[in-house]
Amino acid sequence: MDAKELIARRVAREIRPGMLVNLGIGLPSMVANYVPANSGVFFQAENGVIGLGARPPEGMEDPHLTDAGGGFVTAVPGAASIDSAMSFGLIRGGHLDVTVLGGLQVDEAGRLANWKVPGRMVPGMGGAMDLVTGAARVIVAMQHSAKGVAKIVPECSLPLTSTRRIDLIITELAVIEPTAAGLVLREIAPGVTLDEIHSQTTARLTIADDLREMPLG
Amino acid sequence: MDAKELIARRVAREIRPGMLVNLGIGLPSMVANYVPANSGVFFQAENGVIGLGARPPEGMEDPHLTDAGGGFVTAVPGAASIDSAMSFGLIRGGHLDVTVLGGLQVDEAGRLANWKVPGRMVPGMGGAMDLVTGAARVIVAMQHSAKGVAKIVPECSLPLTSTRRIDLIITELAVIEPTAAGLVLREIAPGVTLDEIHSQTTARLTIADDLREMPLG
Amino acid sequence: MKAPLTAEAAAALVPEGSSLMIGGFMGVGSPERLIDAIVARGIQNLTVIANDTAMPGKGIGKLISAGAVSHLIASHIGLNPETQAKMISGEIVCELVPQGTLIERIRAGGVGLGGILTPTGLGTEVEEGKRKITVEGRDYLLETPLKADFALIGAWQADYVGNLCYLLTAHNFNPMMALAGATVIAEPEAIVPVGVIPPDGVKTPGVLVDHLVIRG
Amino acid sequence: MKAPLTAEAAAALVPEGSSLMIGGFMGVGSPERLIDAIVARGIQNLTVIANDTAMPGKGIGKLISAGAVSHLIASHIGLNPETQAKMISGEIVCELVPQGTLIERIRAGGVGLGGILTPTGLGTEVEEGKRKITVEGRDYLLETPLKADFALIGAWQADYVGNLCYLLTAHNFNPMMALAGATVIAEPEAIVPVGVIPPDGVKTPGVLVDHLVIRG
Repeated sequence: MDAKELIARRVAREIRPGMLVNLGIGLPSMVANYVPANSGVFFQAENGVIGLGARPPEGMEDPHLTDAGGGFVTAVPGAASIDSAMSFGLIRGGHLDVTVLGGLQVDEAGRLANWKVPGRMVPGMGGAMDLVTGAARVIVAMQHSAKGVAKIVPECSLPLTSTRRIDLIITELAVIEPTAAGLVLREIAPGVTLDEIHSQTTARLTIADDLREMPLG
Repeated sequence: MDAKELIARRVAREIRPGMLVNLGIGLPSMVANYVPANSGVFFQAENGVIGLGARPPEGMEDPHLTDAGGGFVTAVPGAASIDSAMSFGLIRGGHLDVTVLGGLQVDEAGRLANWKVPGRMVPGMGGAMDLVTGAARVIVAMQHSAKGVAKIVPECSLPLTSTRRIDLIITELAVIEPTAAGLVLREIAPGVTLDEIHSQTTARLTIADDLREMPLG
Repeated sequence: MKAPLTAEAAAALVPEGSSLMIGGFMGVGSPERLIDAIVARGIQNLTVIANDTAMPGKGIGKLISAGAVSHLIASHIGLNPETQAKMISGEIVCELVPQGTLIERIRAGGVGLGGILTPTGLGTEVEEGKRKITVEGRDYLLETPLKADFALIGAWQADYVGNLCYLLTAHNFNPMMALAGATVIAEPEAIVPVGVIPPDGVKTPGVLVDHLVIRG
Repeated sequence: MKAPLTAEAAAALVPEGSSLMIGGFMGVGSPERLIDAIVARGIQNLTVIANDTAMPGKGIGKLISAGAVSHLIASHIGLNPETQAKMISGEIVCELVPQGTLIERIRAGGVGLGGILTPTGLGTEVEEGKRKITVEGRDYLLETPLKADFALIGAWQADYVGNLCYLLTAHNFNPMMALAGATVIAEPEAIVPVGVIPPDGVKTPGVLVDHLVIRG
């Protein structure tokens, strides 16, 4: 199993029947592949659909139905079209149960930076700031480090997306929960050692008393 | 022609083709009877319809289609249903071309009081404050005085509906325009004398240079 | 998928002392059977947030007559003399709010805003006790968000996911209240299979609705 | 009733230096023919308010490539490298706004609010230069309204009164922008006789729409 699939599978376990879920583009969007179709989960795309379905077969795309990345999607039975005011009303108003987003950095206070690398990448924050501020639960799904550089750090050096403490970090190595007392290491991926995690993490980690192996599947 | 019909006919002349118009309950609602059906005017009821039509024939009422007073209405071709947020968005946002409202008092500053008589009538302001604050043009349609007591006064003694200067006062005696320099008497109803107007008005009135007889019909 | 409740079972979810947003405009679009079931329970001390209290014997007017309401936030009570009498006697503490401000406060509560700035009410009794904020040289009143323990919604069609649509002037306060209740109970006139309401016909997404009431 | 204009005639209404709100999300729901006609005019110095600038060759991306835009207010430009390059070079002055804040600012402009209070952006770069206001113990940023000289709307069906409806994710910014443009020009995919769109199917009331563009 590659790193991205492992992360997506573990994130999927956080999603319970009936939830309203927003998946960011890239890795987070893979999570949908591991949520059972009969779970009653509704995926929202912030550009305006609740009940996002799989990519349509070739030749059956509708140019009026895309996800937030502009890719063609379908709608599941019971889907609803909404405009951007309603879409972000749901997000900011706490009606979104979970958002899964990628990350550039998360720090010991549980703060996420994921929208800007000054001087290098200035794409705009899109919906990220509203999602992180408003969702009932924020899960950051990302590779543990970037080409040897830690992404889980004492304090974000990149511009923050929100000062809100996110709820969970899921990487190919570990599951880490930001708490008021700092970052708590809750799970280790199969075959990974504590040393490997520490070597790729500059933030201080507290080891949970009930540290366990990451459940997948 | 009775006083109310005269007022309604004169108000109708202020309404031009294609306008969006809100008529208050009571006397103002009679104005619709004098606006040609083919004028492209859309009447809005603030409870949520644009394109209010006449009262339906008996037995053809729909309990889901009423005006702001709760009376059964119909919808004209091209009508739109809207919720209260959109309805007052149109009103507050300046999209309503004209509102016609009843009045208890209007003063020399052109300020309207029409929602409360302390200790006697406390119905709540409903949509009146938003209508007077937001409409592009506010016309007050009312009897000139109430049982001998002037309603066009130096300064409102009743609680104000808004500090916005309304655009026109139309009574069975006169048409008066509030301006930055005070109230200007623009028209006199057929057969009415200046003395009669002054005797029923405590506010100071400037007589327009081009004072004319009120056109009707 | 939501298994619909009887109006009685839904009303039983509402504890005495709760705050309720109730849709409807002069009773049009109000959830009548839910209101009847709450009246039948005989609970008191409810806070009601609604445009109006209809009239005695209709919609929210039934809750007023039953003595169930101790606090009221509304824009207009002029057509219900009982509400006026109970306000004057002090039996009901009543906050009167301009209609456009009331719907924006409900929306703000529902969409996570800390408030909105409106020109409505400036220089009138409505501004008493409120902050004035100047933006680009114009004054506005800061109006704060409203939320409630429950939103009781009158709808036309629902599907079993909870998607709702409304008819004509029966929309009124319902769509915004469905955003602002901690628990949202919808009373539709009909419940149709999932897929019958097209995505573009949905006015309130089902994810906002906690409970559906069965047809009467 | 509104006599529809050609895209060219509609584009000719837009003077150089105007501010334009343009609907669409990555081009979905954008008025492509109007955009093409504005590009063909060769005008410059436009201020564009939009969620994004799509990508080169699509939607608002065409206006960027043509050098027509000097100011941009948007939430995301990451998929259009030309926009990023022009922002970095200073050719386009760009204000980046969180998407939820952008749509609320447009709505506020359209519905006559003086601003809204949002928690989004607190403690980030977004709060620079903005007022913080505390309501019930929580801090919020005061975000001010946006309006524009023109709103260019991409719709699905229109009728000749100007009522509009939208399909699926092609709603996005269009309905709110139709409230916030001083002149509103709608480009529908089809125009149907008055009465075909039922009152409950209207998403943008025709009274907001000044001009309709004929089918391409």
